[in-house]
Amino acid sequence: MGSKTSSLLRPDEVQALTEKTGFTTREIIRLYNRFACLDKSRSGFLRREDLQNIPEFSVNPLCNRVIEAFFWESDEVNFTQFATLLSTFRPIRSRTVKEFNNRDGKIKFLFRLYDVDKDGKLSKEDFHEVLAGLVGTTVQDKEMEKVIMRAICEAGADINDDDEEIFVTFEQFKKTLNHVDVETRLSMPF
Amino acid sequence: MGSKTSSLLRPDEVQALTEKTGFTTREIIRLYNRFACLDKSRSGFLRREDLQNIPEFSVNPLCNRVIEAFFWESDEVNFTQFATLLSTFRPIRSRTVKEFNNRDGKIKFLFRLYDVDKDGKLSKEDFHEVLAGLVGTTVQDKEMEKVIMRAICEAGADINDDDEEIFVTFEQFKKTLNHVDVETRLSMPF
Amino acid sequence: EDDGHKSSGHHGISIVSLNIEMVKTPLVLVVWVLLAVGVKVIYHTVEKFAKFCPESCVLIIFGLIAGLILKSIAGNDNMLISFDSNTFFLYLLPPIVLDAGWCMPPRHFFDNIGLILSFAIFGTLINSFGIGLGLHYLIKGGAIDVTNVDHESGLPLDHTIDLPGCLLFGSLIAAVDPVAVLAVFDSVHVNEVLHIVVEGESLLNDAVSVVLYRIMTVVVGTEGGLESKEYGVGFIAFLVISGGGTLIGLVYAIITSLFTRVLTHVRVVEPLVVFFFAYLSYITAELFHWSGILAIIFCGFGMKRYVEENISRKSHTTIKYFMKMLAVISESVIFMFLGLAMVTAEFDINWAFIGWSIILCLVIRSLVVVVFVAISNRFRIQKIAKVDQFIMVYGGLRGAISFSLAFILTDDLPWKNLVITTTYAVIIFTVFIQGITIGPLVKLLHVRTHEKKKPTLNEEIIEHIMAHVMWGFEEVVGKHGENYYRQWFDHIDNTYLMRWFTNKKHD
Amino acid sequence: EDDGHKSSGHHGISIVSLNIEMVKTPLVLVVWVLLAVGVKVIYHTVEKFAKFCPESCVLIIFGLIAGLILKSIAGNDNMLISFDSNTFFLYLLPPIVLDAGWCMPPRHFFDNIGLILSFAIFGTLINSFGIGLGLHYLIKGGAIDVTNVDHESGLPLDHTIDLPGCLLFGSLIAAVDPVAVLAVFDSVHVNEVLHIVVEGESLLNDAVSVVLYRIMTVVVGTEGGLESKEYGVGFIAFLVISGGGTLIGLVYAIITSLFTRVLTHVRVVEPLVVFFFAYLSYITAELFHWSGILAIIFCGFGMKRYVEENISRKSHTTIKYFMKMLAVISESVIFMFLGLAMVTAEFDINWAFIGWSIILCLVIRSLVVVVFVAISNRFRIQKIAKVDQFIMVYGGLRGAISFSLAFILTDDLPWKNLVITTTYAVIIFTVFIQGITIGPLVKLLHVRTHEKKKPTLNEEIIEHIMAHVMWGFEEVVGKHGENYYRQWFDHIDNTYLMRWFTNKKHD
Repeated sequence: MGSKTSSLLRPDEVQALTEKTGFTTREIIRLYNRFACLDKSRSGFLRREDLQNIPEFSVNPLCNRVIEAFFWESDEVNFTQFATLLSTFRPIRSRTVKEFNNRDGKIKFLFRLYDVDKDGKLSKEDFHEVLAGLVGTTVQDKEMEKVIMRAICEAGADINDDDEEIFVTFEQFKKTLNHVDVETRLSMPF
Repeated sequence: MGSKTSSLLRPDEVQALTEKTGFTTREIIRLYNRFACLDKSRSGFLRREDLQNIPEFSVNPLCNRVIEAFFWESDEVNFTQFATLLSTFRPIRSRTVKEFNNRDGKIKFLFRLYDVDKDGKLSKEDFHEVLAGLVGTTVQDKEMEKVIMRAICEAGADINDDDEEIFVTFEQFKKTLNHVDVETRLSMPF
Repeated sequence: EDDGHKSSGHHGISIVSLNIEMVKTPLVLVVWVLLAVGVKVIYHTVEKFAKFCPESCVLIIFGLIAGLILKSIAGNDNMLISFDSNTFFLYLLPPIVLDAGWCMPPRHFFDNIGLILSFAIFGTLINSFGIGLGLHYLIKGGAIDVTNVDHESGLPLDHTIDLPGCLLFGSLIAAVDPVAVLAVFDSVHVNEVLHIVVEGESLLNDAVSVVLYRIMTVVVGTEGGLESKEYGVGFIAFLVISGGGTLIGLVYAIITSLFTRVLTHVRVVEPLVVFFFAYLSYITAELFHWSGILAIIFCGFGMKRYVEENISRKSHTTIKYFMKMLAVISESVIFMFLGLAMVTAEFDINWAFIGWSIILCLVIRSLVVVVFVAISNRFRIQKIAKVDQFIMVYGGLRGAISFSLAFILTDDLPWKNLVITTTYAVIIFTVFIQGITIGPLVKLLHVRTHEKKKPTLNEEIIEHIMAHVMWGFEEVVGKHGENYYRQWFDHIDNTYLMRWFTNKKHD
Repeated sequence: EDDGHKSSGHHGISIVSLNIEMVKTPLVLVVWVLLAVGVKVIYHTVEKFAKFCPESCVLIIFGLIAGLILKSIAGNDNMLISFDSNTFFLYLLPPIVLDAGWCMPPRHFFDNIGLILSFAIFGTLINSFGIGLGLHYLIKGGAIDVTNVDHESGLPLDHTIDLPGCLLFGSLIAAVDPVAVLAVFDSVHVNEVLHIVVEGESLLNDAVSVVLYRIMTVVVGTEGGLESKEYGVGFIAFLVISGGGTLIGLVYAIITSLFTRVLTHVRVVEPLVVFFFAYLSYITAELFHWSGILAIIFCGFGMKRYVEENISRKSHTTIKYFMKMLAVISESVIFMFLGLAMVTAEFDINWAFIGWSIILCLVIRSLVVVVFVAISNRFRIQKIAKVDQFIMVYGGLRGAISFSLAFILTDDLPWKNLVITTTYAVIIFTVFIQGITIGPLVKLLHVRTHEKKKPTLNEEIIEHIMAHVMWGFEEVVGKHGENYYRQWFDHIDNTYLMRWFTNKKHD
């Protein structure tokens, strides 16, 4: 569909999206209405400002990472991109497994969420960025540093002498999730 | 008195000893009888073998260190040396303070007891020698090593990179005894 | 005051004499408890036992044997072998329920609260009426012969069990027993959802079963049955009993939190404050005839988070271990007394009645589970599997609460012994047959089990992140799912409740 | 069974009704204990209090106020305000004594055992007879006027307190009270010797005071006094009561050690086993009229070392903290009840009798302390100083045991109220005047105090080395001192007892 999207969804577009994402037609229409509602400027694209206006985001410490997730590829997202990202969170059913809608897809999403600087590995800074929002201002920097180092070591990062060069790779990250029920926890009803 | 001692104690010898050690005449005579009783060879000197025959020493893990204490200066002790060492353990009374019969004297004795190789400082080997007897064979070498290292560090030894060179000086040793009631514990009735 | 301590005087100075009157009460108590502990120890030490038979069965059998021995020595009137339902409700039940409430994981509880409440409320109702009506129609249809025969003359008596009697029996046998369920489910490590649903049901059905039981005792007592108005009263009674109990529990939870907040100078009494306020919630609720079980569950459940922040680490260990210990001991003593009480009970065995009761218990519970789980599964991301449903049915054990309720029926009911006997039979069947086979069945059916292990640091972090992120996406999509409510609760909890009820921020 | 749980039926379905009969006992208990805890918390939170007045005084005053309020509301017959000496001896005293025994440092106890036993046995005897005879001769000499006047007619009654009465009073007032002593000495941190001597005396004088009290009740009951044969019986009774109690304690200590040795599979019940076996030792001893206090002290004291090796670290923490907590709570409740009981007591105040009693208590105790310590000092390396002796005299507090003994005297004794009143007065005097001033006096007189701190590793090592070395030198010199016996005991303990009673070597 490229970069041009009409303000109304055509049936063939719906069909294509259903195939790509695994959403049902009804879910696609529901999502499209929500997309249109968020798209204040009616341009067919969402920008960061559009999402920042969602009221409950004020108390969600990770709202920035959630918003960024939409703009990993470009600074504007059209409905296809919007729906594709969200399809990551469809509950996993054996009959409708799709590209992102599996354990690996969900883990990959989580990894990218951690990977603030998008360099394909999780450095201390990445951890810090994600955790800082989570714990708020009550924890001191020094303790924070300790927690991060413990988390990184636990994940099995190679410890060099140089403190700055420590990072967690995707494979290591995946391993730490071995006992986490990512399938259920990263699923929601649409 | 020198190196020659008659088998019976002369009044002037008793007098001299009383002055030197602070023992009463009765105590000196009691000690002398004991000395004569231990001195199986009737030579006027005690040797290591004489002391090793004391029956209860078989269950005392530190009997060797106790015996050695008598032979720090020479391989034979006469009665004067015998009484002088024992005077360290007289209860401390203000009116009869003598050379060894004070807190410092008692601590110095303890230090020499630790100092197996007599080099004036307590090395790991010294600690090992003393502790090995105390704990018996139930504790493994590795744990023992740990306990010794903890004890030495606690005493405030200077930690170098070289593990072998760690030792505790007399001053440091004295400091660890600051809260120990050495006066009472290292005293006994004569 | 003559039997008082040390005043054996007035008869010369006695050197050897017994003082049995004074020390009897604590002596009996201590000896029974130590006997239960002894049985426990032997059970766990001899490995063969543990494979065959759950502990509860062994304790019941031991109680039975001890009872028989005591009876042969001291006769029937011996106070040592009487079952006292006051002791049961006032002293043995509270520690078990408190421990269950204290240890209940809030996450899983709130995630499954819908299913838990439907089982506890509607499930218990349906079971109760289903069993009662089923037995009544089976009697009417002739499948069960309940003609009561006088043992001496051999003539039939005029009173047999009628419809209210059947319903009363249904009301007391319907409720799944928390003590029995906790005893069994703590040893088979099924997955959290299954565990919390069965455990939660067994804990929260108290209010329903109390109300049903009370209504039925009224119906049985008054000739002619209930007026329709009474059903309304019954419904209000349910609301008051459950709401009142829960409210008292939460109020005491708040009081305890606030009290422990100021306890910093007298750390030594912290465990006592927690135990006694929790217990006070139970007896306060019972004082008003409200549900003490709900009160103490919600007291323990509600205060845990805040109390833990306020008290010292040592007190925390003490509370945790002592609470678990009290619960374990009470449980053992209850099962032992169940066996013991068998000795004194007068049995009126009617095999048809017993058999049909057990069948109805299983069949109606199966129906309820299948229907309710099917409805719940429509809203669930992680569906409840068929084998899990089977274990839910199978884990519906009956226990000492049913027995106590049967036991305190008035003696003038001609079918009292029939009810007691059948209740006993159902309990024995569920505890022995179901209790013994549930472990092997869980393995055989490959029920998803759950090993308890401490989450790693990364797992903990990721759990938090996933919760927040999903909340965020729910916002984007415009749907309020469970993440939404959970996060709002966490937010309120962290912003207000933690500040009011704990002293952590003031450091 | 009509007042049983949930059976409020037969009168319609009640929504609001009270169930006070059933929950009364636990409710009263829980409320009183929480009140005592509340007073404790306020006491420790308000710093001004703690400076002026020991906790025991505050609790007595609170009990008195609460009693007065309850009396004005509910009258004299209210069960809430009656002092029950059975409760005191059966439930409140054992936890305190167990904690004292469990925490008693064996080193210091055995080092000072001679002095402790002389105080506990001969000191108590001398005090008892001294006070009794002293009062008798003071009455005879006219210093005290004990003519009992009938309150209505104003005429003198024929029965005044006679010699046996005086001796009975002496026997119950002579013994130093462990509860009061522990309460005071735990807050003033005097040196270990002073602490263990006063505490040990207060704990071990039980057997003597029981025997004396019993003999005196017999003398009072029989006209004409004792035959000389009875004194022999009294002596044997003392041996049986103290020996039997100690033996039972040690036997239970061994049983508990062996039991915890095999508990490895049921760790959760460890604390209970320890508490219940200790308590069982108390009630078993009381069953035979032997000294329960000695039994539970030696049970706790004897088992501690071996039980600690057998149980898990968490159980150990739980036991330690729960035991301390029970002791603290019992202590608070006892003092509160002392104040409470004041409301219902009938007083017969005789100021001369009270004054002379207090004076005799102090004077005779002073003499005993000075003489005994002088003898003991001849054998001591570290002498007991004059100020320490003063604190030994001054710390001889009387308490709830004396009161309970006075309380259970038979009502037909005409001077019962005189004895109760005077006992009260002596307790109040010692607890308030001596208890309040002892802290400041300890500071003022520069009594050697003791800060509790964990010894460092080196200190621990050196303690061991010094003990072994001094033992060695004692051998060389040919004298068997305390090091000799201590090392032999350690040797036997390590070689045999530890192997029999613990599972440590089998790992």
